[in-house]
Amino acid sequence: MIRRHLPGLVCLFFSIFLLAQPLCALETAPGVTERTGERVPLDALFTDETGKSVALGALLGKPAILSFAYFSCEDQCNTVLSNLASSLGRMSSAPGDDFLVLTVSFDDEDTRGEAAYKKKNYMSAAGRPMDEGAWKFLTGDKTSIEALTGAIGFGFRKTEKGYDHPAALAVLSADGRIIRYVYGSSYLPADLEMALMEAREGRITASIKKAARFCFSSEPGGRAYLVSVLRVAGLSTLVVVAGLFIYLKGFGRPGKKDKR
Amino acid sequence: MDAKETKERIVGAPTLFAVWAALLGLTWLTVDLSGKGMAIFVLAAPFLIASAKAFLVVDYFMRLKYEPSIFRYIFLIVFGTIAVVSFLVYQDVAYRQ
Amino acid sequence: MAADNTRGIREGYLASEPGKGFIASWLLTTDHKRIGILYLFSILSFFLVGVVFGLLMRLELISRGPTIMEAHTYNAFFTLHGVIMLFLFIIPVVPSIFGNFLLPIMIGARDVAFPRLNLLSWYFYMAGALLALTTLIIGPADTGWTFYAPYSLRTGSSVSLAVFSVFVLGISSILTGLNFVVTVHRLRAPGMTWFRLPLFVWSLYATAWIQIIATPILGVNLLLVMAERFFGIGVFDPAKGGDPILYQHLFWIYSHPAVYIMVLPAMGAVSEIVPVFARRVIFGYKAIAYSSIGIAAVGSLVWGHHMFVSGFSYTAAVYFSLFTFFVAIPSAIKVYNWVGTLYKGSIVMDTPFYFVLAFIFLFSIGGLSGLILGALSVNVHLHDTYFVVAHFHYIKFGGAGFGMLAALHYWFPKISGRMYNKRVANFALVFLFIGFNTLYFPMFILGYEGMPRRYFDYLPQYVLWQHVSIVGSWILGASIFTMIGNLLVAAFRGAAAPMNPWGARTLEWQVSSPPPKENFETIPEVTRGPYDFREGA
Amino acid sequence: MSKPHDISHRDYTGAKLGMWLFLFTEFFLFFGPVLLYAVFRFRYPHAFIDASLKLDAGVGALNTVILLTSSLCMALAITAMQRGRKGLTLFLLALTVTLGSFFLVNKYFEWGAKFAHGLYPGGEALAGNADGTAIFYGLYFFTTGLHGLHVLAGMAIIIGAALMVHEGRINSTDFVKLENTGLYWHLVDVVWIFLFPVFYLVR
Repeated sequence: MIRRHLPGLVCLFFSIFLLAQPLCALETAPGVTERTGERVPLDALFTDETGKSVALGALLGKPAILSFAYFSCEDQCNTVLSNLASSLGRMSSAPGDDFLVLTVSFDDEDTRGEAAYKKKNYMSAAGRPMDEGAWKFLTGDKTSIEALTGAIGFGFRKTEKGYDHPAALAVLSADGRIIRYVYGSSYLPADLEMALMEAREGRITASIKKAARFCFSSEPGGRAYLVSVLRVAGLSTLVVVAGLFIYLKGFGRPGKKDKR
Repeated sequence: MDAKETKERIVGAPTLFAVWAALLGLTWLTVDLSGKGMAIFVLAAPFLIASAKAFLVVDYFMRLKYEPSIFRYIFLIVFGTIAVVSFLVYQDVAYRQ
Repeated sequence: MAADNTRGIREGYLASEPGKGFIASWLLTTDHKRIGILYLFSILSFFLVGVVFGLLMRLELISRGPTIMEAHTYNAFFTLHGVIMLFLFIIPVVPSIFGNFLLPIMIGARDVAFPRLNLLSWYFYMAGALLALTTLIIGPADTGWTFYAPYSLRTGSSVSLAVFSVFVLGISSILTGLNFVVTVHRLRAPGMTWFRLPLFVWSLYATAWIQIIATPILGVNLLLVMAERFFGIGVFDPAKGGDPILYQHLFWIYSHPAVYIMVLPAMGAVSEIVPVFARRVIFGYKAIAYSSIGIAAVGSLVWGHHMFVSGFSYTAAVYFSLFTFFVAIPSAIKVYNWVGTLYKGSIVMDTPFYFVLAFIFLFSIGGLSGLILGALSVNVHLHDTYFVVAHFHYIKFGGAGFGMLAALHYWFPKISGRMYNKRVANFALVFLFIGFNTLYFPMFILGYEGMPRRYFDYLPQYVLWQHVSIVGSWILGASIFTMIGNLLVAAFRGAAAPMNPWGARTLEWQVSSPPPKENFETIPEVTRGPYDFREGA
Repeated sequence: MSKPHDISHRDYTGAKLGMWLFLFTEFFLFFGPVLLYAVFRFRYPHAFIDASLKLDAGVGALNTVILLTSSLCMALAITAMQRGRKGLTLFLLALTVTLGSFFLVNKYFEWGAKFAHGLYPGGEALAGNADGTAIFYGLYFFTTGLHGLHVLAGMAIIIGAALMVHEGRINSTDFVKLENTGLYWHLVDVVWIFLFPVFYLVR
């Protein structure tokens, strides 16, 4: 009886998985909800690092790399920005001429003074000459921040110590459409180059989903210790491998002992 | 070889009832103690009692006591793995804060 | 021993089982050899599907911009290529095919400990495999084979089904592992002591333990992802106070040891082939046996090194680096013992041995590139570039894949009772080797120059090496199909193989080819080690 | 064809070794959520204690007693089978299943009460909650739900074994299937022995 109906039951059981869709689609969660192909709010007003108030639409006009940060962040935002700066330095197309970089603070208490300070640091970190207009550091009020982060699908949350937020860039076309996202806190120059090429052609593509990378405000800074441990481990492995090789070559002669 | 092993040891009903009574006693003890005493005790006591209960069930109801020693070694491997894995995950979680 | 090669192929296990039709005698069999054949055909079919996906992904890159597919199709293709190649091919291939076929014969048993459970695990494997392929039809997952939270929690594509299929495959893997452990413990022939076990059995035994211990953790992790998607329980969802890094812990607790599930049995097969063609006792038998166990034990504790970049504590990273260093030791022991065996052996060159040489060469490149990745990636950005892709293809395909092909060419005469055309096999191997290096070596260069992985498009400066790599993929594809075609022809039309074509000393070569239904007329009494090549032994 | 190393259906030790290995994979299955519980309890101690206080330890204790008693019945059933007392075995197995169903009924009411208060994943009392309470209930429902499924599976297996006892396929000389059934049921019990303090008592 049961045996006869078993295939049917099994099919029924599996069909649950076909029908079910995720129930949780929370917009305010730290994480990125992709809105590829949609347009960012061009009329949202931000203040640039010189204190000038500008609409987002007036800033664009070229493809742009958009990154989010908050300026009191002590660890991961700095990693994101300095990695972005070093990638900009190694790219073949020129920031300013071929594309723009926008860094928007999502903390409405950040000021243009902090923005100017950050700008000075990271522009010099890029290690290549760039005009003043190539990389903008923007601050804004709550409504414009929420309009922009909402349009991008960038979810963040305030905590006691700062903000929890994802590490990701968005690449925009000249007319403000979202071309795709680049995830993570370090970026391959070639990856940015390709995304910008797609932005120039106005070709909307799929993003590469990578390991979740979050910036939790509670994280400790600095991983120099870890890096050195890794290096020591790698080098010792090499030394041991070389040592074993020399040992076997010089003294091993295993054939003599066992082969009678 | 097989003939010997099929002659299984029979665990008598009195033994089983005694184990059952001990288990009920420990259950009463753990409920009674819950939330009392020092913080470390609140965490440790229920788990120690639970381990004691688990060993009673495993040894007598599941007859591990009467099986060949290989079963015990496997048991140790499994709980050793659980301990080490917990320790390593803890190394991440505890120091991330 | 009474068995000899005059017993025809029709009298071996391949003959229909009495009272059953042809189909029932295969699909309802409990004979470990027939189940091995079921796995052989199903796994190789999925392998070819995976190869075709790989070739199409390469073909897409023949010109810049979308050529034959769009970006999201490409994303779906690499997810499926990864899932098929890892979960359907490289994890089960050696234990399920060769382990099933050979383990009982090698230890002198008539079958595994639980023959019906063995058949059931094949059905679980097929169910999981078909579910995974179903995701292709109903809208493939685009998360990559790791299903990392929180993407896998939110994305609308058929992640639930893909995750469930991996869960089912996990059950199959657990049941096979459990069966092997009990078989090795309980069914060894009289005189088959632990240290007379062939090294292949040792490696299968170690692998089986990893399968039993690590797979359930993946299982519960996948159950948690499903619960998260259906009910939103919140443990991996940062919006509810959960922690996606814990997903990565539970995922890599399984998936790093899974790398050893892939490589250990292939190493075991190599340890079997090397002494046979060197005609001498393997150098350091106990060292190899213990190193299998060592890899299994230490390899289970190094999962954290996949997570160094995902924001986890550096106190933990210190432990994991330390263990990563330790796990290199048993692997190195194996390689040196193989070389030690070959040294001063009287080597007989023959097809399986050529495969072993290719294995050792490619696996060494894979290992060395891993060290480079560890030591350099801090200065040069190699993470998420083609360098990583090249590295793991050298390890998984060049290592485990070539090990499997070596095993296939070594045991083929025993399994089918016929001999393949060695000239065609050697020819295919040479081209496979050339194609492999033409395909993957340029990826090291591309990766060093910064080409990001997993992308369907590339910049003009990469054209040259991309094209070299694509040509390599055609050579590789053609030689794989030639190789498998050669074996298929041999399986039906090849000349009858002798009982022991390679002059090996392990038990499976002491029965007829193909083996009789219950393996042995009388259970043999074992009186010597598995690699005793002395005259008259 | 009975030779010393034939694939014997009498290799009791082998059969039980296989069963034990399977049980260990089940332990690992439950180890996952318990590990997550430990991590999150460490991270959100106050929320976890508060949430735990809302669970009724009395109901949990009652369920513990029910499962322990059913385990006793199962163990007694094996002893009875070894002594060849078929009727008693069947009676004890029936008692085991009945106690198992009591456990589930109890669990049903307990879950129902939580649902009534909106304390379930996605429920109104937990909506937008990120201080750890939602995680506690998420883990609570996941783990006890998984355990409940095991209870259900265990009951089905015991009924199957009882049918085999009735037909005589399990008898006083060949009862390893009943022993393995028992092992599975005791596993369900052992898992609960740990889950009970984890969710109800560690405050």
